[in-house]
Amino acid sequence: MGLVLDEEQTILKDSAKAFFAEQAPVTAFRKLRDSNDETGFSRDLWSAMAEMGWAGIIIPEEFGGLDFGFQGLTLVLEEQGRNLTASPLVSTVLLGAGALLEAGTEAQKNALLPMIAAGELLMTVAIDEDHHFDPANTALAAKADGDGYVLTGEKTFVLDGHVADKIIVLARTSGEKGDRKGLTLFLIDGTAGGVTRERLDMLDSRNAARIKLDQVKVSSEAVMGPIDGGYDALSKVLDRAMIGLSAEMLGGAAAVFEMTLEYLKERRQFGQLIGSFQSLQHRAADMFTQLELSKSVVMTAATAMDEGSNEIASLASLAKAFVSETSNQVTREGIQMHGGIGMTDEHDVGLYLKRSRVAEHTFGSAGYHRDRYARLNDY
Amino acid sequence: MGLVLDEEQTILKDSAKAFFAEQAPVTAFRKLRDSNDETGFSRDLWSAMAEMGWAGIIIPEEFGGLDFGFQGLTLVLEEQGRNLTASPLVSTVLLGAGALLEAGTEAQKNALLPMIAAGELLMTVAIDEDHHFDPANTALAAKADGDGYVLTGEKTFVLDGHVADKIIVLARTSGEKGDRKGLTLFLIDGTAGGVTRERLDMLDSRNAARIKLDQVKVSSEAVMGPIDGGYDALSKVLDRAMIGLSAEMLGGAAAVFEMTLEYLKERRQFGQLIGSFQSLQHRAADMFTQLELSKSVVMTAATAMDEGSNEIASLASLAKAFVSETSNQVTREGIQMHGGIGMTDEHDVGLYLKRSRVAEHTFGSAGYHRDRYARLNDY
Amino acid sequence: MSDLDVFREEVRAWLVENCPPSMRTPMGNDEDVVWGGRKANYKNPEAKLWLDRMGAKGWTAPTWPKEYGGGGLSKEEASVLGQELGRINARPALASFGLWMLGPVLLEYATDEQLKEHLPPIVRGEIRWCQGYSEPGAGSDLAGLQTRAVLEGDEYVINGQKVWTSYADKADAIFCLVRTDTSTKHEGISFLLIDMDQAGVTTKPIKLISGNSPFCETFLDDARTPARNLIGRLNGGWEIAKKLLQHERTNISAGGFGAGGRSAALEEVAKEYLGAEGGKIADAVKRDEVVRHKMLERAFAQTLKRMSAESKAGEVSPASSIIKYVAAEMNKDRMELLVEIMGLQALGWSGDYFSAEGLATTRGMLRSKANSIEGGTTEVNLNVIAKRVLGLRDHQ
Amino acid sequence: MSDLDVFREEVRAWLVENCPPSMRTPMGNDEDVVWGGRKANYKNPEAKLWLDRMGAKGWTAPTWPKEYGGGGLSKEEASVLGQELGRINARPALASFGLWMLGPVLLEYATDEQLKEHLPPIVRGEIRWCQGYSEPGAGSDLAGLQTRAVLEGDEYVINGQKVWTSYADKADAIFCLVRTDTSTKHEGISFLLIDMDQAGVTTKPIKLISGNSPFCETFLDDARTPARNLIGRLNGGWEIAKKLLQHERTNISAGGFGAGGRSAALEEVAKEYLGAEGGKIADAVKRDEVVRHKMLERAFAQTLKRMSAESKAGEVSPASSIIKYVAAEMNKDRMELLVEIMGLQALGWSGDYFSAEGLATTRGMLRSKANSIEGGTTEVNLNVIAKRVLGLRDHQ
Repeated sequence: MGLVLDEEQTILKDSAKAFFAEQAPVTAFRKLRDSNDETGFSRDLWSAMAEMGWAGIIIPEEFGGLDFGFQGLTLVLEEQGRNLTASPLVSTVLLGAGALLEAGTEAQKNALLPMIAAGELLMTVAIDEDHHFDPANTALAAKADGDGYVLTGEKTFVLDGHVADKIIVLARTSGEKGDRKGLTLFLIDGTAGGVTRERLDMLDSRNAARIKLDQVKVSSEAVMGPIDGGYDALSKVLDRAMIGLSAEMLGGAAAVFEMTLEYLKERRQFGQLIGSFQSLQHRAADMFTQLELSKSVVMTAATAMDEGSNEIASLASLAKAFVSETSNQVTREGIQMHGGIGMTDEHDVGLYLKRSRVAEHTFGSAGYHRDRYARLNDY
Repeated sequence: MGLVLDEEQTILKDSAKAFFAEQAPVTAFRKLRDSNDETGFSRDLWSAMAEMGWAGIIIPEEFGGLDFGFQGLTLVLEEQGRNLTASPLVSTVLLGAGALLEAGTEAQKNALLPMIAAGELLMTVAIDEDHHFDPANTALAAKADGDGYVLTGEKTFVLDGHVADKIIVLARTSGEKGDRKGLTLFLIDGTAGGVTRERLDMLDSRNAARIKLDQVKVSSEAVMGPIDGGYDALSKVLDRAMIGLSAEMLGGAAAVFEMTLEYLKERRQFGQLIGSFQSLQHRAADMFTQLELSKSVVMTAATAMDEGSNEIASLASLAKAFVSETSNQVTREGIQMHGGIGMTDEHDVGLYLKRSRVAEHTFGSAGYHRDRYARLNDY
Repeated sequence: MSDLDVFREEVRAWLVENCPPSMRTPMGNDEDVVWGGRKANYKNPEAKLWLDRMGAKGWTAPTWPKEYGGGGLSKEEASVLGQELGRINARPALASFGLWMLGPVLLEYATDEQLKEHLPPIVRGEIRWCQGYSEPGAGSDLAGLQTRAVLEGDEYVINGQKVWTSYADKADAIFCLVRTDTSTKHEGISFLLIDMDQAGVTTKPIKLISGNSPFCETFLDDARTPARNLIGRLNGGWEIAKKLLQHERTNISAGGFGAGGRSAALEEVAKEYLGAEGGKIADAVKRDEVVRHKMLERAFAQTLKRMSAESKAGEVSPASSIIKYVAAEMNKDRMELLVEIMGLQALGWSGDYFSAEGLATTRGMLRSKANSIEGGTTEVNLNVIAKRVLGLRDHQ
Repeated sequence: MSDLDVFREEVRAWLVENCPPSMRTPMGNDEDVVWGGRKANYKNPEAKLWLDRMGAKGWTAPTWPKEYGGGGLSKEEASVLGQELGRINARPALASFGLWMLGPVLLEYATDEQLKEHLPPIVRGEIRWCQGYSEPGAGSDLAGLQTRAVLEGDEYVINGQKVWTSYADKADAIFCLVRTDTSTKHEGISFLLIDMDQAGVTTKPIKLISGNSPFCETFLDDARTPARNLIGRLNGGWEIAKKLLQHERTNISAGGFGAGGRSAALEEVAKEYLGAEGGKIADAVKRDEVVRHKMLERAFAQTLKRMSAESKAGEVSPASSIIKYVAAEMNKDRMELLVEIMGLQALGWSGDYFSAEGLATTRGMLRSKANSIEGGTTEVNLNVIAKRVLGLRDHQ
């Protein structure tokens, strides 16, 4: 397949649509937000999602997964985005399982992948140290100590970082902040000695944490992938995350567009449906066009991932940059076309705008990805 | 004054409007273009403009000028732009007289300014050597030779360069291409030995020339302004040129907007005036808004020039960048809103688009001026 | 010495004497703004003192006639007063929709009796007014309003609902557009003043996406007001409304929009959050966006100045739509650009981790989305420019 | 070996034998395009040979039925043929509005007799067709056309004027929308085929701002055509017209637009004209614009692929408006960006000083302005998307 869903994928998409609409619609997220719940998502819901097979959707069958393919995961993420559902799908599956598949030792895979697939283990990767995404800007130090390492430093904007059972930490084993060489991935326990975690209260009310590591000791078995070669290993994990998050953003943008289109068809001003005003029609047509283009870039990137294309990195940056711009446009227009009602906390469109702004900056903004795309293509 | 015209200025503007409409409307420029006239403008018209006092409008009375002020010149330029009139106003007055006023010796001023004011002398400044404007990128060499200099190199895009009686050449007396230091201005005869000139056939059918200097000998009296300090002297001349050209572009953009607005009010499609379609209304309203803003930046910059403000450089770049973007937008929309008829050579809107593209790149594009503005303001 | 110079000396001397020290310091936040009114709560007693002194001179409304409590100053004198207040960085003694919106309209349409009743309390900050325009069913289509006012004896009885009434929960009275004739649209609207201290008027704050609640829903259930509180002609309210909207557009735009991050210069924020190389913002692409914005801001400021120089004193024109359109879109873009520049620091909702500047940017970005909706949407402003300025017509 | 593989072997062998060497080289310029027709002038005799051979096989129209001169291939076989032609970089044997536009419409609406008459000459490139749609008074409002056709005996007599007829001065025949009923708008239009080799048809090239004249005005003064050249139902032409417009939009967009600079990659041009530092385009701001454009081009190509995968074979849909809209605006932006990048080199009109690439960019930029006008304006395409795809309605 690829650009058109096959039968299995269509069934998956339909069941995801039904699942989220029933069990995790926007009202559920709103309730979660208003409850100021520290966990930041529903563990029951996550169990249900795992039962659907989604926690293990990209995990090979030998590790207890569904091995359905990456495209399948993007379909679930799109529906999740459409409903603003808070879940550890990005942190645990895209990042955690992704990193294990990409760089995990057999022992690590055997131990953790089945638990992820069963919905029993929450994972994440800790990358950012600054207010802009750039993995090379890692300073958190991992010093060799006997046959292990001691990690000291601080990470921020770690998705689900305060609840993750295992955290993969990008640390500097050599070189200096800014170097792509000299980075290594370490797998640590979320509750290891020396780890302090603090949930950040983000604009989108989703989970992100600040994590301090103070002399955290790990054995050499905690190393994932090549020593000093963590940047490249992580890049492949991040490609997956960028595409997956783009799918989530696409779902959110599509939802905003649909609710806006509905509003254009029911709201009257000056004795006319506002959707009959040509300037709004043209802007709606342009939004739809951008969404169609966005859909193509997400599907193409997801397919390339499943096919092991050597263009994945480019396609991932294309997807993240393009969908970010579309999401920004659609959420902006969504508010404007709703007028005053869209400005109220009571209306959902604002929730989507908030999620969009945070997602745009997660794993690199549109500007970051345009630069990356050009670099990858030698200009 | 400043942001509102005083009585004298209003009279000047009205007489310029009447003059160009009668003596040099677009049809005159079209005829000139179609005749493939090598001179590229009408000498009779230039004499008439000189009689109106415009050749000497910024020249002090002691040198035979009108000393009306720079704002007055921008009003004439705006009307010239409105009618696409080809004249040496930019080359001879903005650049030539501007450079003499800024950096000329008393002898040079005494000799040349009265001739300019009388419309008897054509001048220009030769700056560009490359396809992008950047005076620092000057390589044309001026080597000391006895008590004079020998100039060798090539200039391009010299406005009215093939007909100018005197050419002020930006040459390198020390340093290397790219350095701002080490540049000097030299005044040479257009017909001096070793000078070869070739008119370029430009998109806008206006005058620009390629000039080769092969061992052109000049005396030390040919030097204008400080040796090695020509960049700063020229920058002040260019500020004037940028503001003046912005005024011309503003006039052109205003003309396109007006003809487009007329068309919106007379052309029918689907049984309606096309100007009654809301999407075109909104785009027209935005164009009008950008024109209003453009008018403000041009008037503010021109006023600052007359007042000797220390912000002239910033205001000049603001004007050039802002009006370029507006002109680009308005000419693009002008063609689109005219539909097929706007694509024909017979219709005037295409002539304005062509002039706009060339003017946008003359004395630096919008991008160049945004960079310059930021530099001037330390960021 | 000219009369103006004499006046300047007098003002200067008076200010030395009367402007309290704490009133010459920059305002810390929105809470330092003095709105006056019956429910006013002055944390800083000097704020009250400053208001009382300025109010007594009539200098909160410097050009209003003295007989109505104003300062009775000429335009030139008022300008001198403004300069002298600016010279000592004096805080505004009073922020007030009564001063900005209602007063100018009353001066144009009200009777002498009405002026004597209503202007002096506005000048002295004794009453806080809010504006009852929009209704749930009528947003941009203001004239579609349904709130009914019926004359019973010498009172109007009003029923209906207003929405987007700024600070209605803190106001003492509301100036309202009401329907007094249902058989026609624009010609069936009147302009009424209504005291809010009655059972028939209730308010409910609206929580915005920014988390703040500057606006309310206002419910009018058999609310009553004396018939003498009709301003202008019965069914002549639409003309007044249009004037008021122009005042509103000009005021909103000139005053700058909403909250957040206006103080720090964009380019300095960019240098701090994106780094600087050789004095330049390190990210060349963002730097270009910053320049674009700075240029637009400057062009806008120059245009405000030019339009003010061109206009007759006190006149408002369709140009207000141009101003409002640009100001709204510009501020929205500025806030989005700031978020882009600050990244994670401008994506927080609360908490110590985020800088105050970052949080203000986040909230400010959200608040700014209303700029192109409140006081006339961008779409309505573009319609006004197209039709009233450019003379384009509707489908026939 | 599957049937398709066998077919591939056959095609490959045939091509080795029959595709002349010069037809395997890249085309130099527009003059190398073979349009066929009675007036064709083959500078390169191998071009004629190549057309004759392909025409005889019916492979200029690979999927058309054999009985009408086509190749009679299945969709899969046609795809194999296309791949093999691409593999040897074969030039298209024939460019033709007959193949792209008229043929598909005839196959849907014409009688067997009409198909037998008209399709074979198209396949063999013996006739060159042009399209008579737009009229001076009716641009986007195509259905407002006024050209009248009146039946006299067994002939239609046509009077009126068409405009924007591509290459009408080089065409042999024109397929035309004409008015056969003046009492109604859309339902009074018919689709007629008219031979242009008659006194009643004259053409006049239109000079464009780019200096080229790809379009003509076409005057019909008592032009005549046999009644059997009516395609489809009398007064049923509007349905055909809409189909044709979709074909046109898809063809225009998929084929890329106009002339100029398409060959060189944008990023390479940028490196050359703006300089490169460490392999990057030296101007970071322009580099960002280049990436934006490259990303859009790629997203567009992926979308074409996706839509083609989604659609039933040969079907055209309102999606053609999306494609046309994006393709047109994208190409215009590309050309403006190229001019920005090349600066002075792309501001020349003629002469040795300017590179061929530069001059092609200048002309191409000018030509590109028509992209959002020809074959349905951007405004009309946005209308179609809003109404037919999104279901938004007109004012009621």
